[in-house]
Amino acid sequence: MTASTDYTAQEIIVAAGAKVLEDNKIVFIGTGLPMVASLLAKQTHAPGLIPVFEAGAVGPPLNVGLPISVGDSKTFTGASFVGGLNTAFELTQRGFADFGFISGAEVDKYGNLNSTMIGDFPAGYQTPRVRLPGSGGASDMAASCERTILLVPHDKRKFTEKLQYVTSPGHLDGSPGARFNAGLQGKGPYRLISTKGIFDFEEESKRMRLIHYFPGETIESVQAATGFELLVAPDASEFAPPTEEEVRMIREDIDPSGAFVKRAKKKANKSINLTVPQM
Amino acid sequence: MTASTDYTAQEIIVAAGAKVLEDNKIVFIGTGLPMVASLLAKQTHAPGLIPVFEAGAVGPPLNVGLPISVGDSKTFTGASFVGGLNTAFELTQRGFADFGFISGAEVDKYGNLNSTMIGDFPAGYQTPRVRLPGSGGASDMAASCERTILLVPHDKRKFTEKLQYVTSPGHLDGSPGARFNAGLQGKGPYRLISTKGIFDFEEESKRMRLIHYFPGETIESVQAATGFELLVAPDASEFAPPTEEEVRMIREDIDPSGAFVKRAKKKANKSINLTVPQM
Amino acid sequence: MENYAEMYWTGLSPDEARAALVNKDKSMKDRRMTLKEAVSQFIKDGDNVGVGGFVNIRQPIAITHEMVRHGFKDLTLSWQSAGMAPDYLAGAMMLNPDHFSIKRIELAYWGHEAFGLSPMFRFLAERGMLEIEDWSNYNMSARFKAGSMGLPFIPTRGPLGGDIPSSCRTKIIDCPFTGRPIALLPASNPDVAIIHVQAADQYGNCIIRGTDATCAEIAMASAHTIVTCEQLVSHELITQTPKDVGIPFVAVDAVIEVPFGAYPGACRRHYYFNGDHISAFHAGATEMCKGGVPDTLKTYYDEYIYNTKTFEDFIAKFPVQRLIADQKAESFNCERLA
Amino acid sequence: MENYAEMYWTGLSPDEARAALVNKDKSMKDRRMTLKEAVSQFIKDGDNVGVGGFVNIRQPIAITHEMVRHGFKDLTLSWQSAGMAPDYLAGAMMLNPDHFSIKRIELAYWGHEAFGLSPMFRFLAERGMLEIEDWSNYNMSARFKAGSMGLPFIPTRGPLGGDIPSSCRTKIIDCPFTGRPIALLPASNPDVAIIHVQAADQYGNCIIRGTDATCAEIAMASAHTIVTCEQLVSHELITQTPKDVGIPFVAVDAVIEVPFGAYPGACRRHYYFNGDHISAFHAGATEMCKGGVPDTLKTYYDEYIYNTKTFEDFIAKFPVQRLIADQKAESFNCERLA
Repeated sequence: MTASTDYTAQEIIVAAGAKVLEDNKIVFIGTGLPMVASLLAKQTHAPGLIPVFEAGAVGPPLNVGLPISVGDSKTFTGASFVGGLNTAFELTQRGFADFGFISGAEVDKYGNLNSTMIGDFPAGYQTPRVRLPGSGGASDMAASCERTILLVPHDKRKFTEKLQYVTSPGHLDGSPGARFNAGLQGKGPYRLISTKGIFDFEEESKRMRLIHYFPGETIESVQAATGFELLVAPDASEFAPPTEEEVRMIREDIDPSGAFVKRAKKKANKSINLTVPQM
Repeated sequence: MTASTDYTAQEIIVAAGAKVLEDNKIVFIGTGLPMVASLLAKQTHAPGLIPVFEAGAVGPPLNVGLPISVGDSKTFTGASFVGGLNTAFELTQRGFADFGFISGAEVDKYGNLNSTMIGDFPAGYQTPRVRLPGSGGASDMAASCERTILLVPHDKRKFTEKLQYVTSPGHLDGSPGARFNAGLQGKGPYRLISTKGIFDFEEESKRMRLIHYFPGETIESVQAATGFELLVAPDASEFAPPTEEEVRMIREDIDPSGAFVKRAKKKANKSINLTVPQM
Repeated sequence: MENYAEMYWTGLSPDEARAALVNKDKSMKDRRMTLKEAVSQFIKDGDNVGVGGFVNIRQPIAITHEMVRHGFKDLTLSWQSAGMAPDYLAGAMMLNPDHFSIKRIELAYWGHEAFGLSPMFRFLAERGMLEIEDWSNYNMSARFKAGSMGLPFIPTRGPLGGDIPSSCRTKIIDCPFTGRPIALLPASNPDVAIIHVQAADQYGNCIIRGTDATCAEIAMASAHTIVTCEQLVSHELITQTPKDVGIPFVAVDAVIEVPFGAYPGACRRHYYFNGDHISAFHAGATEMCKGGVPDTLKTYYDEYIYNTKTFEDFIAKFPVQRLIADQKAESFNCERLA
Repeated sequence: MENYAEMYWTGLSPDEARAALVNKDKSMKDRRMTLKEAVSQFIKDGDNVGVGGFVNIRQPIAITHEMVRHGFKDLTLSWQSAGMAPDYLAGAMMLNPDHFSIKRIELAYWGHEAFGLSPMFRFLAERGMLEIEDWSNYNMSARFKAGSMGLPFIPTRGPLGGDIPSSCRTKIIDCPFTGRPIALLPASNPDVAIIHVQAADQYGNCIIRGTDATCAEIAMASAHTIVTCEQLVSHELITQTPKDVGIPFVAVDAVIEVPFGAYPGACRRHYYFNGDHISAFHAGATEMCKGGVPDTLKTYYDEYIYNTKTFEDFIAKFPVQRLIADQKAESFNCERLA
């Protein structure tokens, strides 16, 4: 279990995402790095992890390789159940998904996500400065999975006090019972993984709280890159880097073509744009 | 095409029901004699008739014999589509069923049907004098098929001014737009076939109107057996008895075991209870 | 629109149904057990039991026999159209309501189509021994569907215009988009679903042939699901054709292989109806309906249910020729090479 | 609850959608025709077009090429998540809005997952050239489902709590049964559905492999449906396994056999993605996004669409080795004997 000294920002995110997942639980997997992280979890500590994809696959073994789309043929081979989008979201709305694993372009301190538009909402809705792909299934997973795991690239403008558009509801305004009162199901954001660390949401205030910073970061450097005041867990600690074996598995076994985990000679946090391949 | 002189009341009903059905139309078939009539139509003038059954079969050729249940294996063999109850009723609600073919124990002059209870409703709802099987899919067909064909055994108490319970809505109170205003779809009752004749529903008043009386009946005898005032079409006429070939087909080809069309030596209108096998 | 405070739920409320699933072990684990274990572990007095199948097709007959042997009090039974499954439970109540009792039924139809009315239903209903809530086939199917979707209600056109809305918990509103009336049906989330299918693997993935009826919806809506199957097959075989899976393992709690588990009803690809036995079973209840004594019905229950320990014993009481004839009749309906 | 008078429908209103089906020939007739006939017969300017598939899986690419050649004005496009199908239509609009124009889109996602953003979407959206109505995948799927069920709306939890309800026609009500908020989504009933499937018979019975996406719902909701299929097969073959039929003939108006009809996207059992071609197609639009000239995009359209008469000609432009490689890649995903 030698710690790797040669991993990329995407690779530590994948390793962190995998560790958050629990064996024998059902995870509704969004597109992009969540697929890579789920496969890593399944091939390490969580062989009984049950993937669900929004295009309709339930429980595939994922033994024909990493899907590059959540509707990919690779998600259907060997699955226990194959339907369409309505069946996948209906079973999630019913309560079958223990985790939802999604990403966004922008996040606020309550774990609400934006993946719709950069610009002025509502006035500039029809003429966004940057038009993102839109919710896809993310807002549905956020509304109905029991707990959600969020992936957001860390950047002061993207970890923001006020979102330009709330695509996927998190803890809303953080008030007690906010999700229940809004008609949502599930406990909401459980963990957030960024390019700088891992966060939970403090029980009372529902505010984002740093629990692990990645190697090379400090509590201060993470706060400095965050556009709102972060809470910090009393026992916040450095996250162990991925092991050499984990990095090898990601590069050789799971994503050998670099569909989602880009090949890089060195760590290069800043140039990674997580929003492109995600839904 | 020799007219039969040896047919039962059920057999003329079946022949009449078949004649009402049109080729190349979709008919949602309730249990009992509607199944026999639809098969006779399909084997005579309406080979392109498309049966739908509430248990989920769409378009079966019915070439392995008469189903004795609307969920019967015989309805699925060779079908174009096989689902469950929700899919069958959803496509009916959408507008795919040109005809619904149902039966009831009691009818009023607007073609509303009762197949739920004989007794005092609502006071005696939980202690009916006679408890019938209940709606089954009849009320859904009545609510959503484009036109309905009704089968009711003719009896003064069963052709009644006021139903004890309205299971399946017909023309409601007959007022203009009554069905539309109640949220229902389709044009409602189109034909009623009884043990005494065939009726339509007059365009303006939506009241039951005699168009054909069966051999052996007269306008007067039908009215005398009816508990409300019947309208009579200006050209009301005697219905031609089934042909010998039709009777042979019913007895030998379609229902050889007498699952729904009981064997009788002679005509015996009075003893036939159509309500037993129907839904 | 009426006040929601008037509402009551049978089985689980939508929020309770959600909580039940969240707290459930949904892992891919071996769910095989005996029928006796399943019935005693997952059904309890007062439960709302969702009954699978349709009329006498693929009804969970073996499960109802075991329920009768076990004895339950104050059950609510929910289904769309049913025949022999509730008949077996109701007949037990007719003989000894202290051992077995049904408090309430939510249904569209209780009868037998070509095989006649249900004398059990008539007996209990006409004596006021049951709370009845009438719906239609689509209504009950849609209520299970709403439950399986995690929704508190679903809209339909079905119950509009007649007396069904006056005898059930439907609420009719003006559609906020069109202004026309539309019915909202409250979800049904039974405590337990009882389902018979053609094939299942050990995890609970089920293959259904012929009508799906409302089995997937009932299983997904319920807090627990007991499945009997004609054939227990390997997971590898099932996942060769995952689109054939009608109910996924996540919705299932117990899997039991019970050949002829829907007999004397029919099961596509396996056997056609045994109408003679249906009639024989009804004879005793018909006598009681007409004011007669329970002796005939009691004899039936003693011979076919109480004095048999398992459903295999029940099936063994039929002449082999009859079982083979009913299998042959079905193989005519869907001819295929073995 | 808001006033329903504020409501507007794109495509058909629920009552219009009902009337369209009632008046349609739903008989079991031969529905084969050419793609050109189907597009000119069933699509017209101003229509709401429901787009099948999911992202780049089983998208109706051949149909969109024919639509581009034909030219349409002021279309509304509706889908859940899409990639290349709307890209082809949008690219035509970028080059010549007098020949082809999209007025409005109702969607959850327009992009390409691993293959990046849609430069066509960015171009049109950021210049305000489209009316946009954002929903989620479940929202759009449920809207088609409501349309396919003949309902004016369907409840979901999906859009609650965020800004989606402020940018679309959702109405949030207090559930009349539980008192908690619930969203009501208006049905979507497109004028025409464009769908690609693995196999169909001449009547329009369709077999779909892998994800059903929302194709059945879109087809059943729409007034007309154009289906392209990889394989046109006999009715006898289809009805040997009727449970494989995902869309019944009653919902279909035109059937056209078009091998590779979803290419360069993927189609289960037939071919995997050609990501290189997706990128090559995007290059010209990306240039225009950055303020460049339309030359590269125009060259693509001329070569691959306008100068080809049929989709067969488009496919013939790919190196055979590449087509075979993409077939082989897919055969690895779902290995089976030929």
